[in-house]
Amino acid sequence: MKMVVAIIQPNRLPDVKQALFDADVCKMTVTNVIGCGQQAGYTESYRGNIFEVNLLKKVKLEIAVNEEFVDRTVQAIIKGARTGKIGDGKIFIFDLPRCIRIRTGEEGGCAIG
Amino acid sequence: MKMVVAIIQPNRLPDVKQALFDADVCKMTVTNVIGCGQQAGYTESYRGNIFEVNLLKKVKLEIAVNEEFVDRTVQAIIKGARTGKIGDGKIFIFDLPRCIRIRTGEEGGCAIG
Amino acid sequence: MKMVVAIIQPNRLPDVKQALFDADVCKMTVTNVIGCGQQAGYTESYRGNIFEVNLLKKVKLEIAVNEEFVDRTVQAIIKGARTGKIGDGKIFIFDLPRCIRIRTGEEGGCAIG
Amino acid sequence: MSKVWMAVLAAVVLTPGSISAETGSAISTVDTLWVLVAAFLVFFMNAGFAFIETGFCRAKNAVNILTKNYVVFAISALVFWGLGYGLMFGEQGNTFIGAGSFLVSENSSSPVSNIPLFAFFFFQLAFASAACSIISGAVAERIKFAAFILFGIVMVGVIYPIGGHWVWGGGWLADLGFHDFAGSTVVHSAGGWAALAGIILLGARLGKYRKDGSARAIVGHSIPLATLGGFILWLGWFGFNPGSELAVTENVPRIALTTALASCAGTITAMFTAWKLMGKPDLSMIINGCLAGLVAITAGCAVISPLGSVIVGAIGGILVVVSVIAFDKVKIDDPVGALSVHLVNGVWGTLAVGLFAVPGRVDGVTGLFYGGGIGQVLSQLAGITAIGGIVFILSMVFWFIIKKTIGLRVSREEEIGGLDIGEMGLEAYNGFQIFTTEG
Amino acid sequence: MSKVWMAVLAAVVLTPGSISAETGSAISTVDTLWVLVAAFLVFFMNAGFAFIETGFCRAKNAVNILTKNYVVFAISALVFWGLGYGLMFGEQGNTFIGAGSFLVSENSSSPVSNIPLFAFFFFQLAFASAACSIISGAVAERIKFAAFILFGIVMVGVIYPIGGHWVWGGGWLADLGFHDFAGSTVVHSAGGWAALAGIILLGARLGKYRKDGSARAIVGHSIPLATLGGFILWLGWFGFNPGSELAVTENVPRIALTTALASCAGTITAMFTAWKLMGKPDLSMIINGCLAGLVAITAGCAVISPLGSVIVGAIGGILVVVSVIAFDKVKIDDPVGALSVHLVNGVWGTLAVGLFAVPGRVDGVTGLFYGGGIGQVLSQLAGITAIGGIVFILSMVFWFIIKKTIGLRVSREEEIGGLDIGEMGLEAYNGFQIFTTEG
Amino acid sequence: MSKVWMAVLAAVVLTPGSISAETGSAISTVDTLWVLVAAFLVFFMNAGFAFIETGFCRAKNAVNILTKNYVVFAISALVFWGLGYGLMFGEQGNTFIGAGSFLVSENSSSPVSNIPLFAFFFFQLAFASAACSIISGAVAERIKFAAFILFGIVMVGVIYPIGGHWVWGGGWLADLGFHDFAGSTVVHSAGGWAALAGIILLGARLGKYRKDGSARAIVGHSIPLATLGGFILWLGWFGFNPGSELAVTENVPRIALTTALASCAGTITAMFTAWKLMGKPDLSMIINGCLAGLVAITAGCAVISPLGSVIVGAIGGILVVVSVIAFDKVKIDDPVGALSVHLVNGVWGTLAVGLFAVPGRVDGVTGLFYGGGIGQVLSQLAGITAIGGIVFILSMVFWFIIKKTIGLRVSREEEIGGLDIGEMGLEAYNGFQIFTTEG
Ligand SMILES: Nc1ncnc2c1ncn2[C@@H]1O[C@H](COP(=O)(O)OP(=O)(O)O)[C@@H](O)[C@H]1O
Ligand SMILES: Nc1ncnc2c1ncn2[C@@H]1O[C@H](COP(=O)(O)OP(=O)(O)O)[C@@H](O)[C@H]1O
Ligand SMILES: Nc1ncnc2c1ncn2[C@@H]1O[C@H](COP(=O)(O)OP(=O)(O)O)[C@@H](O)[C@H]1O
Repeated sequence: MKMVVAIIQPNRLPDVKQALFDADVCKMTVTNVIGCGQQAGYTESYRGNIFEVNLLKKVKLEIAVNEEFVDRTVQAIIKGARTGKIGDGKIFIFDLPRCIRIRTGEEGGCAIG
Repeated sequence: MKMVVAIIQPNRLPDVKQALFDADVCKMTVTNVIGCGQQAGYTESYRGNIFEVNLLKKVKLEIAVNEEFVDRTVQAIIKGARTGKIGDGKIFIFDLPRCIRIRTGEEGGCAIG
Repeated sequence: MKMVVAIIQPNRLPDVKQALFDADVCKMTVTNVIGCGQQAGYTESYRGNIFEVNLLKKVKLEIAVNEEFVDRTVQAIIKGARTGKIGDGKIFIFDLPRCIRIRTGEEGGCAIG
Repeated sequence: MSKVWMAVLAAVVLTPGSISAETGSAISTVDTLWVLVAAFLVFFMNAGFAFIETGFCRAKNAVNILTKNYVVFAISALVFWGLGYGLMFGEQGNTFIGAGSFLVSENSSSPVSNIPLFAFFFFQLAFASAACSIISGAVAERIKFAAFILFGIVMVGVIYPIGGHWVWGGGWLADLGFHDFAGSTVVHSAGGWAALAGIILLGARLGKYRKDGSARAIVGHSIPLATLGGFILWLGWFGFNPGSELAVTENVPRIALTTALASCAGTITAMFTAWKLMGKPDLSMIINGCLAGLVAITAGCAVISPLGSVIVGAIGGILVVVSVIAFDKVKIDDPVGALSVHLVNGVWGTLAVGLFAVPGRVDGVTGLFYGGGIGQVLSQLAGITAIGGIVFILSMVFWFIIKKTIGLRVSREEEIGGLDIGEMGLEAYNGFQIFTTEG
Repeated sequence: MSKVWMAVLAAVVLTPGSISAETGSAISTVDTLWVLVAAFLVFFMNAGFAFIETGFCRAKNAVNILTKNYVVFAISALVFWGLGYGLMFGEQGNTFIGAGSFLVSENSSSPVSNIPLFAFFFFQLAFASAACSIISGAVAERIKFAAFILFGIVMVGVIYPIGGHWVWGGGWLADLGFHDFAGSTVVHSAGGWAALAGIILLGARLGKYRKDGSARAIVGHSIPLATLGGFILWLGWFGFNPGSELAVTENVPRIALTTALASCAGTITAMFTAWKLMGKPDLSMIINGCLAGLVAITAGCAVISPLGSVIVGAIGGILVVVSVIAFDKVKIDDPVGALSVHLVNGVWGTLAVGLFAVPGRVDGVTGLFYGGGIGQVLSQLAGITAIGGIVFILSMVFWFIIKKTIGLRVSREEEIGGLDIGEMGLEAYNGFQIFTTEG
Repeated sequence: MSKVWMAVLAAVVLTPGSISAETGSAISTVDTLWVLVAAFLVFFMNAGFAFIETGFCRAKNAVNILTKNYVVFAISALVFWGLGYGLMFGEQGNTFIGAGSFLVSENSSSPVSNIPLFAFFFFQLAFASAACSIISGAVAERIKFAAFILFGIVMVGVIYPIGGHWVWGGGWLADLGFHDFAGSTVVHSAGGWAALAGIILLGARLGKYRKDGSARAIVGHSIPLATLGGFILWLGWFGFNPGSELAVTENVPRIALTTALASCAGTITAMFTAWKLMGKPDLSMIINGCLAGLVAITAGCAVISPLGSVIVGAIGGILVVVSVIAFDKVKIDDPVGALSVHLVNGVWGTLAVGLFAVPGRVDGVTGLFYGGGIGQVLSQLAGITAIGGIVFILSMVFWFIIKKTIGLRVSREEEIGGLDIGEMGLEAYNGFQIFTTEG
């Protein structure tokens, strides 16, 4: 099994979710993060001090899938998240040796879905 | 070493923490996440528009442990989190090759605890 | 490739970021977490009830790097985060088999930076 | 605005300051203006209740509490207009209940003649709704929206007016010499008794008390909102107490002063009591202490001296902290401290009249400490018991009926997930990340 | 309360309050005080508009909306002082527009003589700025800051005063017998028409309507803030309507009462309408319903009976919910419901005068249901159309000019990232974790 | 306030609404009502200070700041009642300090006779507490709770009354012809000087200034709360300035107008100054600009023309932005801009009287630009220096004593973790996820 982790633009989340559902990937965990990368930050001013914000709002998706789902998951994320602009984000894929469903105690591939 | 990651119902956190403490697992990192899975969402209405919320509030636990602690950690989480209802969540277990304690620079098993 | 994950004191973030920039590590994802470990909590009181808070505010950094960057990244984090006091936090290092840049579809080492 | 011209004419010809031209009776424009302004201040207390209650509860129930407080005035107004006012002040009543003057209109009866009926009615209306708002906080975070609304209708329509009639409507307690100037008993402890009955039938919030019986802290989600509520209530009280004079007399500034001093003393003593007992100056207790001082001086604000008001308020501030802790001991779960503020201090303030009333202010009302003997203390006790009794019993009955019919309490799932999702279908802080890990 | 009687005596015997010593003319101190206090209440409505609008919009645009509402009074005051007042009340004007009395000073003209000019001016000033605030909410979350400021200047300086002159400045509509006591049309629907023009030229917020045309919910970020705004507006209305009497007369308490009853009825009917149509009692609709009732009674508060005001308000509460849904159907994107509250109910309330006006209150104004025939209905329709027409047309013109010059709408990126970053360079909730995943 | 006497005369001659029945003296019910209502508005300014300060500070210190602001009125009231009023207005004093009338009661002395003593006292009380609130914001986010409380007691009990006595208590500055109608110097710059002394001894917040000396932005956590504070203060000022007339005279509407125009001008100029200097219209500066205009017109609101007030306010709006930046340059860390608003503009406004005072309003007070010569300017300078000097010196002394005894500043750990945890043991936003990554 693999854990697919994606960092995307917050406003792309609805499209990415849609794309994933279309690919029958319906289970995911979403986290609110901030990040910095190539994308330039912006400046704000407060009480006479101008300052730069370079940690930008992003959304992190974690999706545990069985091997055969990895590619369609990645494709779906790219489909929903890509705008071609810097800041679109990254996808990281980790090995996931074990997965357990708390409710039933099931283990492995069947627990993922 | 292993990294045990669990997604649970927010209101189970106190019980899970207790169960972990009882199993001498006292170190953990907790994150506020939202997720969707089998559990059904709910509908809200605002200014004439009814809408469905399917990303539900969840809590994510990350616990780095030495091999011999993995099982009791998993048992403790299940003990505290299981209600038998859909939405109880999942446990994901990753390999953790390296762990360093920032304060001392210690590495490996001893740094975990 | 490796994923370097660090849990640090929130108020160390500016220094850690600086140290990372100095080490040419400019891309990272930051998450707001709470954690418990050796560090003692504190007590609060509300309407006659005194209670203990033992999940403390922490910041989690996730930095995906190529092998040759791992050590300098770890050093930079320690440089910025260490105060010598309990609560300085931990660094966890995971294997990262795949990394994809959403914008371009690039894979692997070149996608990381 | 052609009326303006008439008014101007009146202003020139008929010695402004009396509208006799229009009424024939001796209406005072100054008194009319004051009573209206005071009524507006009391009306605004609805916002005060809304925010103190919301701030002291959890984010997941915020919309529910706000909604209760927003509609409570609307419902109170219509019910009090149609029914309550008549039962409280209706001319065809007896010493136990009023009658007539329902659906208040030009030709309804009014006990005062220095201001127009509608000014008097509007002021009374604002009071009636306050009694309801008191309840809202005490039963928060677990009561069904509809159940609260139903009880509110009964409270403003029947329960509150009965007690009110006994004291302010020319009923038997007034004849008995019971003195409650602005409503420590009529409004505040009445609200408190009704709330207590509700809490008893509702039970505590999930997770409030541990198996071992000890209380857990369920921390409010926005201390700034609660503080805003506290400030607004504090402001509103300057309409509530001085406005109850229903005229601009030399008493009014004195009442404003005693009201201020009592609230300040309560604020300070609550701060130190909390500091002493829990190690920190808990702002939630400080705000309660301020309100405790206000409730405590409400009955006696016109008959107690500045120095006396400081003492009365100071005791109120201590009482509120101690009783919050005491109620937790007996597992009476009151999320906002409404019982400690309104019930406990309503009783204390009413009693204080019997102790601290300065002679000569109100005929026949003199406190024990001013040589008035035990007499006034006894009539105060009579009023406290009589109104406490009738309100508590009637409330129990109505709460019980509601419980047996539509039910009082939301489901366990709803309570855990929050009443905002279950009851209101709308969350308070869209986009904000909020942890809700309790019970 | 025995003191009361004494005060009444005083009121009769001695002739309270006139500053003739200083002025020679018959200025009433009581009326002056009231008009000022009422003006302060109306001024405070700026805060009400600020928070209801901010609460109903997203966190990423909060600073932008707050700024618009904070500066709107400042700009209105200066522009109305320099230009608007003269066009509205200037003595050298004709029946279509006033002139003179620009840069208001001691020797400017005033239509009333029972209060000093500056008191009258200050009250009018507060009204003028309200008309502007109405617009702010309707065009929120996508309009350029500078574009709104520019339009605001034109609104207060020219558009609002024209309509105002026709009705309150002695213009042709007044002669026609059109009755709008406190501004359902002059202030509220005027603001609404100007807002409608703006929305049409601006278009809807990104993501508000799906490809299939259905509306998406864009949930406000702070229902507590919005509720605070609702309470403050409610309070302010007790200055807005009763204050428009510009004197303390027997009408004032009646107006306060009709205002209260209408708002309460609107609150309740909106709650049930929303409950019925969407399954839950949506607080955002309840607040709108309260304001709808207030707007609806604004024109007739002095001529409609308590019972009548309940009916007028009740209908307003239903209208507001239905029209919010209707506007979404035709893709008129109004984030806060300003059109449904101020435009729709401004029209309804003005019309209601023709139906519910009680005879004898204002000369010649009698409603259809009181045997006044269709006459008053027709003059009300005339006023609604005339002012609606002129305001809508002028607004369209000015909005269009702004669009063609500096532009009306922020860039797509700015709208997605939030106007606070793009336009204001400051975010509202530093440190808070906020999800902003919508379009 | 010489107008007061005229009004009193009028009151005697024409017996406006007097309660002589009760008092024998010529108390005016209208004046009494007005002074009380104004006092309530000024009292509510406490909430304004609370929220502007809280909003401009970080979430981790919110409860601490709210608590300071909530108890500040309570403490001020008791201390001013017991001690301060006597030192300021006590009849047995000399030209430098008052004496007598401690623990204010029926038979304390009052400088005015058109309103009851308690009305006058209550109004003064509200003023006294304002002087304290000003300090709270300037020393926020690092001062020990107890240290602030202690200083507050001294400020209201001793320091403020001395300056107050010199100007309003019949002291030497009054004789000198120094004119400060509502307290630009007596209240605002006095508070500012005391705050400055505190800041100097406290030092800047951790991380506010970089090693290279440049200032870092420490962004407030809730701009909506700060805006609420701004609106409430704005409203309160209509009690603060017009109320200082202590009677309802023709001046009152004029004062309300000059107050409004100055605040509006300050709002606009601050907006453009910030826009120009920092590229965006910073709302935090806009709010400061509004308050700057208000402080600036406070001294001269009764003697400056509408046009003059626009100029005075406009300059105030520029001054505030420039001085906020200047204070940062010299490392004076004032989290909310209290010094720029109250100290700088308090001085400017007092000076402005010497320049813009219209002849004939107050005997002997004529501005330079109206042919009054340099005379008034000099007496204004005298007052500014005298009160600035005494307040600054006394404050330094008391702050120093506190520093050497219980200490002024919290520990480094406490400051980093937040004063809410360390000092108050309660966090402001339970459940909300808040990042606190700054120093
Ligand atoms: N090496 C990395 N480690 C951790 N997070 C990263 C890394 N690279 C990118 N990210 C995350 O992805 C987001 C977008 O990356 P960025 O480089 O700005 O866009 P792009 O990948 O299109 O160049 C960043 O804000 C950061 O949160
Ligand atoms: N495959 C997955 N990848 C990532 N997160 C998951 C996955 N499956 C479940 N989760 C997380 O666990 C939560 C509960 O899962 P759910 O399927 O609803 O309950 P259950 O596992 O009891 O059927 C989800 O809300 C989601 O956050
Ligand atoms: N075994 C672990 N698993 C997950 N998180 C941990 C673990 N150990 C420490 N942490 C995180 O690191 C933070 C600091 O750890 P702590 O033990 O308090 O400091 P130190 O490592 O200096 O002793 C904790 O609050 C927790 O968030």
